[in-house]
Amino acid sequence: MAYLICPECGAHNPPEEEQCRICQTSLVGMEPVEEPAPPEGGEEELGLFNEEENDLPDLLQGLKLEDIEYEIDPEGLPEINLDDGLDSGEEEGRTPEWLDAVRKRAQVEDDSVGDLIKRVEAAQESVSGEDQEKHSDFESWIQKLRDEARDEAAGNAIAPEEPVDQAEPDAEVEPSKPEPEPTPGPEPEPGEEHSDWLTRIRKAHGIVDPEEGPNAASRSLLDWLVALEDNAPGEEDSPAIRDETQEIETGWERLPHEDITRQIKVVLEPRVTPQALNLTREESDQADLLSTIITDEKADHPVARRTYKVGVQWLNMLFLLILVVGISLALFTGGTAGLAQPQLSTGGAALMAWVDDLPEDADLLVVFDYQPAYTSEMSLVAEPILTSLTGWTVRVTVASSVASGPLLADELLTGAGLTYTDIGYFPMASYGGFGVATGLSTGQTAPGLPKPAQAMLGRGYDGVLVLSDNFEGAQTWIEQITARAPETPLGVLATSQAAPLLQPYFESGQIVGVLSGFSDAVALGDLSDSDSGLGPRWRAYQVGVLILMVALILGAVFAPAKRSSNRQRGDK
Amino acid sequence: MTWAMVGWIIIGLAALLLVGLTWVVRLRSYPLRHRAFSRHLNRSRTATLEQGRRQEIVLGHALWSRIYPGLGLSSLASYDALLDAETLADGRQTVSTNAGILAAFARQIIQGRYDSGFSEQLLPSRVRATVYGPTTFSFNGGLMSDLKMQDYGTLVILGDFGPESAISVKNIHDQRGEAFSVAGAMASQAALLLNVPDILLGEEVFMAPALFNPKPANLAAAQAEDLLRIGLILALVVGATLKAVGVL
Amino acid sequence: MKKLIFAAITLLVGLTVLAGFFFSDQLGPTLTLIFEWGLVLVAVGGLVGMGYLAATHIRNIVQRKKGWIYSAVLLAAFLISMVAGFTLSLDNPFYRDLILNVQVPVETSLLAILAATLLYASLRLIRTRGWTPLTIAFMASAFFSLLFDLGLIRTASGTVGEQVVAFFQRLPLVGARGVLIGMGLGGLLMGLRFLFSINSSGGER
Amino acid sequence: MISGTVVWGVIGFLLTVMVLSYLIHDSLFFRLAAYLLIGLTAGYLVVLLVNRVILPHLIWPMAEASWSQRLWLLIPIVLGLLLLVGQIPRLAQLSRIPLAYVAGLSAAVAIGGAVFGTMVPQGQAVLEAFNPYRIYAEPQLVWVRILDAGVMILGVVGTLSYFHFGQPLKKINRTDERKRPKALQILSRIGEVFLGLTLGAIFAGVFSTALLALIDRIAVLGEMIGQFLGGL
Repeated sequence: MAYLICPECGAHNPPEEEQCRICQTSLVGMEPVEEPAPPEGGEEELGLFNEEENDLPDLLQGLKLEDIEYEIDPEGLPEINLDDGLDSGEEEGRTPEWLDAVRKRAQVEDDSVGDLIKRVEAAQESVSGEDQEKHSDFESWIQKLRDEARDEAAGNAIAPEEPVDQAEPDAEVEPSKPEPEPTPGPEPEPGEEHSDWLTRIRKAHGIVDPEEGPNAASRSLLDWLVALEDNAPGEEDSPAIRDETQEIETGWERLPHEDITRQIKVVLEPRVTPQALNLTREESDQADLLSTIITDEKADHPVARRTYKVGVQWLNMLFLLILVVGISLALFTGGTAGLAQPQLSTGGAALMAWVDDLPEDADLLVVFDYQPAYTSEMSLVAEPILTSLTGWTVRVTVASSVASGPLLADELLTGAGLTYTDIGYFPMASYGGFGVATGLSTGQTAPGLPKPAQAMLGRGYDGVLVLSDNFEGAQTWIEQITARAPETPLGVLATSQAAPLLQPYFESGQIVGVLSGFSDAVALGDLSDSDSGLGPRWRAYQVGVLILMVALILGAVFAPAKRSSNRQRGDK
Repeated sequence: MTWAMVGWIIIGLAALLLVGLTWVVRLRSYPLRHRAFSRHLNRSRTATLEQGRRQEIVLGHALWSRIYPGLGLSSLASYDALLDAETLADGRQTVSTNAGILAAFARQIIQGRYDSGFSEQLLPSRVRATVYGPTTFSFNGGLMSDLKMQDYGTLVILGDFGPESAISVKNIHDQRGEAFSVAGAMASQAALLLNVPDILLGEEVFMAPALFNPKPANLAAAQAEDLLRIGLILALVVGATLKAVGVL
Repeated sequence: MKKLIFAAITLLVGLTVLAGFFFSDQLGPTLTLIFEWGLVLVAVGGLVGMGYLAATHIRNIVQRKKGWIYSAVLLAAFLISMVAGFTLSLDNPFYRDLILNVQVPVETSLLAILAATLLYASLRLIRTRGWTPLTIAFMASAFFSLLFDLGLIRTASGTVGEQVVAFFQRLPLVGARGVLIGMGLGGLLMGLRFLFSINSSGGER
Repeated sequence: MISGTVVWGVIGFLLTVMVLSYLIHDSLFFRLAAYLLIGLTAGYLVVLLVNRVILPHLIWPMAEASWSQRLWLLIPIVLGLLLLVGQIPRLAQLSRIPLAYVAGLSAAVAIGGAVFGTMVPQGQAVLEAFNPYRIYAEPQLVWVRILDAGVMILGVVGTLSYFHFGQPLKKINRTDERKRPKALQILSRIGEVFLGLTLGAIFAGVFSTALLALIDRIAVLGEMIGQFLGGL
C-alpha cells in the first residue's frame, strides 16, 4: 500500500492526506511511497519490526493505552508472556489489566503494539505450520538465543538443552521482584540451527543483554525491546557501530540568542554483518532489522538544548543597574529645573471640568476595578479628583469588580476623608457591570445584586466614576452603563496602559472625560510643590522612559540583519 | 433593520456555517497558516518529554473574559487539543489558572481523558490542574516560583492573561525552555511580542485548537470563521459606502 | 447517553440565555435566575479552586517535595487569613491592613519586576521578530507614544498641528477596532462550538 | 510605643526588598514573599466569596423566602454541591452537570457579548466615521475627517485580513504556508502595520505603568532607609 512520509517528522500518512497527522506539515507535492512487498515464505512473519514499530515511545504508550471498545473476548486469545518482569508487583498467575488491553488491541487495532503481537502470533503459527518442531515457542526461542550468547561470551559451550530458568546461576537477585516462572513450551532444539545467528550478531555488535537479571528467563521479545530503550543511553558510544554524523536543525535556532544544533548519530548505511558470520538471506534481513532497532535506540534523540549565554544575563543586569541607578538619582537628588511639564489630555481636562460642575451634595457611584499592584499610579491619578471633592458633602457608593476592591476603596476614600457605602463585590466584572447598569436604569431587580445593593442603585446618581487599571475593564463598564443608563454621566480614571484606547470613548461622547496615566496626574499637579513628591517621581519617570527608548534603539541597531529573513515565526 | 437584527443575522449565519461544515461537509483537510507554530510547539513538547522535564499550561485568568468573549472557552478548547496520550502517560504537565471554575473544567477534562484510556496504577505521575494563586498577581508570583523550583521545558500560555506574563516567559527562557503565547489581552500581546517568537495575535488565537489538533470539527470551525470574516469585511466596505452616500 | 444529557443541559441553558437577549421583557426574570445561579456556581468554583490550591500544597508537604517549606508558609498564611476574616469580618480595620499591607508592596514589586523584564525584552524585539512592517510600526508607535507622554511634543490648541497630532494619536485605535471585531468573531464561533457541544467540557474523545 | 503605621511600613519595606531581590536572583526571600501573598489572598478570597456572594445570594434569601421560592433556591444549592462532591475522583461525573450548566451559560454570554457587546458597536463606530453629517459638521479641516474615515476602514479591513486562518486553496509547498489568499494577503500587509501601531502604543502604556511601580518601590525603600538613618 502507498503512503506519504512526512518530511518533518517522518510519520506515515495516507496518500490522500494534505498535511501530516502528527505535526501538520504540508504533504502537498510529496510523492507517495510504496510499501515494500512482503518477502515470500516465512520472511513476512519473521519481519517483526517495521518502521512504525521501532517507535518505542509509541510502543510503550501502547502498553498503557486502553482507549478502545473491545469487540473480542480476550479469553480466546493465545497466551504471550508479556507480563512477567514488567509487572513484578502483580500477583503470580494473575494477568494485569493493561496486558489484557494490549492483547485485545492486538485483535482490533493496527497500532504498533497490536500489530507487533499479531505478527508474533503469525510468526509462531507460520513457523509451526512449516515445521512443528521449529520455534514452536517464539519467546523461549529468543530466550535461548540470549542464553547462548551469554554462554558464548563467557566462553562456555552452548548447551541447547539447558533449562531456561538456570540460565543465570550467578545472577544477582532483586528481593523486590518475585522469582520468574520458567516459560512452558516444547524444547526448541531444532531451532538451534536458526537461533545462533542472532547470538553472533549480538556478539558482533557487542550488545550487553539488557535482560540480565532474575527475570531474564521469562521475558518476551517485546519486554526485551522495552528494556533495550532503558539501557540505550549507557551504550551510546558502542565502538561496534559505524556512524556518520550530520547537523540536525532542532528548531531552537530561532530562540533569540543562540542557534542550537547538535550532532545526532544517523546510520547512513544498512548494517553489514561480518563475513565470518556466513549468514543466510533470512538471517541477514533479521540482522538489518535488529541493527536498525538497536542503533535507533542508541542514537541521540533530537533533544533541544540551549547553550546558556552568560553574556546576555550580564547585559540585562547592566541595563537594570542603569535603570535603577538613574531612577534613584532622579528621585533622591533635589531640584526640578529642566523638567518638561506634560500637556493635560483633553479628556483629563473635561473630567476635571465635569467634577467642578458637580453639586456639593452630589451622589456618586465609584467603581473599583483595579488591582493592588496599580495602587501607586491610581492614587496619583485619583488625587486631583479626590482633592476637589474633599470638604464637599458628596454621598459616595462603592462597587468592586476585583477581589481587593473593598480594601482599596477603604484606603483611597477614607484616606481622602470621604465616607462611602459599599454595595458589594462582583466576581465577574461584565456581570457586575450588567447588574449595576440595570439597577441604575430601572432601580428594579438586578441580577447578581443583593437586595441592599439594589436599594442603593434604585436612586439616580449624579455620576459614575470608574477606576480601572486596564482598557478591557474600563470598556466593560463603559459599554454596560452607557448602553443601559445613558443619562448617567460616566467618567474614567485609568492607568497609562489603558489610556491609548480610551480616548475615542471620550471623543464619541460616551464618557464625560478620562484622566489617565501619570502624565495627566503630573499635568494637574504642581511640580514645584515638594510635598506632593510629583517632581522627583516625574523626573525619575522621564529617566526611565528615556532608558527604554535607548534600549529599543540599541536592540534594533545591534540586531543581526539575517534575522529579518529567518525570523518569520508565527508570520511576524 | 435595526442593529440588533444585524447581530441576530450574524449569529444565525455563524450557526448555520458551523453546523454545516462540522456535520454535513465534514472537512478532512483545510490548509492553515501558522503551521510553523504547531511544529515548534510539538518539537518543544517532544524535547521536554524526552528530557524528562515538565510542561506548564496556563489557562488564563478568567472563564468569562471581559472584552474578549470566548477567550476562557478558547483556552479550554486549546488545552483539550494539547492533552495528548503521551503527555497523559508521562504525567509531567501542570495546567494552572487563577479562576477556580476554569480549574474545575480543566480537571474534568483531565479526569475524562484518564478514565477513557489509562490504567492509573501504571502511571508514575498524573497531569494535575492547579491554582497557583487566586488573583492575577498572586497567581503570577506562584507561577514564577514554580518555574524556578521545577524543571520546566515548555510554557504554553492560553486564554485571558495580562502583561505580567512576560516575567514568566523570561523565566522559562532562563530555564532553557520555550514559551508559546496563545491569546491574552492586547496589553499582554504587546508585552509578549518582544520576546516570544511563537505568538498568536488577536483573532488568530481562535485558530489554536485546529492547529494543535486538526480534526474535522476544529478545521470546520476555522473555515467557518474565515468565511464569516470575509463576509464581515465585505459588509463593512459596503456599509461604509452606503453611509458615505447617506443611505444608511 | 451521559454525553447527550450534558450536551442537552448546555444547549438548554445557552439557548434560554440567548433567547433572553432577544425577548428580554418576557424572559427577563428567567434570565435573572439563570445568571444568579451562574454567579453562585462561579463563586463555588472559586472555593473549589482554593481547595485545589490547598490540596496541592498539602501534597507538597506530605510528600516532602522540593520547596515544601514554602507550601507550609502558604498554608499557614491561608489559615490565618481565613480564620481572621471569619472571626474579625471583612470590615475590621486590622484585617484590612493585614491583607492590603501585604498585597500592595508585593504586587507593586512584581509589577516593578515587569518594568525590568520589558526593558530586557525591548533589547530583543528585532532579534526576535526581525525587520517586518509589524515591528517597524511597533517601534515607531511606541516611540512617539512615549514622546507625547513625556510632554516633549506639544501643540497649541486649535491649530492644524494639534489636528495632525490627534490624527496620529488615533491611529492605534484603528488596529484595536480590527482586533476587537476579530476577537468578537472568534468568540462567537467558540461560543457556538461549546453551545453545540462540538467542544466537550468533559475531556472524553 | 511603635505605631501601626510604622509596623506596616517596616513590613512593606521588607516585603519589597524580598520581592525585588528576584531582579538579582530568584531567592528564598522572593518565594517566601510570593507564597505569603498567595496564602493571605486565598484566605481573604474565601471569606469574600462566602460573605459577599454565597451568603447574600443563597443563604440569606433562603431564610427569608417563601417555600416556593426556597424550591427555586434549592437548584443552585444542589448544583453547587454537585460541583463540590464531583471533586472526589470516583464521583467526578457528578460535576459534569454544573459544569455543563456553566458551559452553556458561558457560551451564551460569549455569543451575546461578542455580537452585541463587541462586533456590532465596533462596526457601528467604523461606519460612523463615514457619516457625512459628522464629516461636514464643521467647515474647517474636513480633509482630516475624510482621511480619518478612509484610514479607519482600511485599517480595520486590513487587520481583519491579517487574521485570516487559511492558506490559498491552490496547492502549495511549505515555503508558502504563511501566505493568505492573494487579495487578503495584500490587505493583510496594511493590517500588519496598524496592528503594530496599536501594540506599540499599548506597549508604551504598559511600560509606563510598570515603570511607575518601580519608581514607587524605589521611593518607598529610599524613604524608609532615610527615616532609619535619620533615626539613628
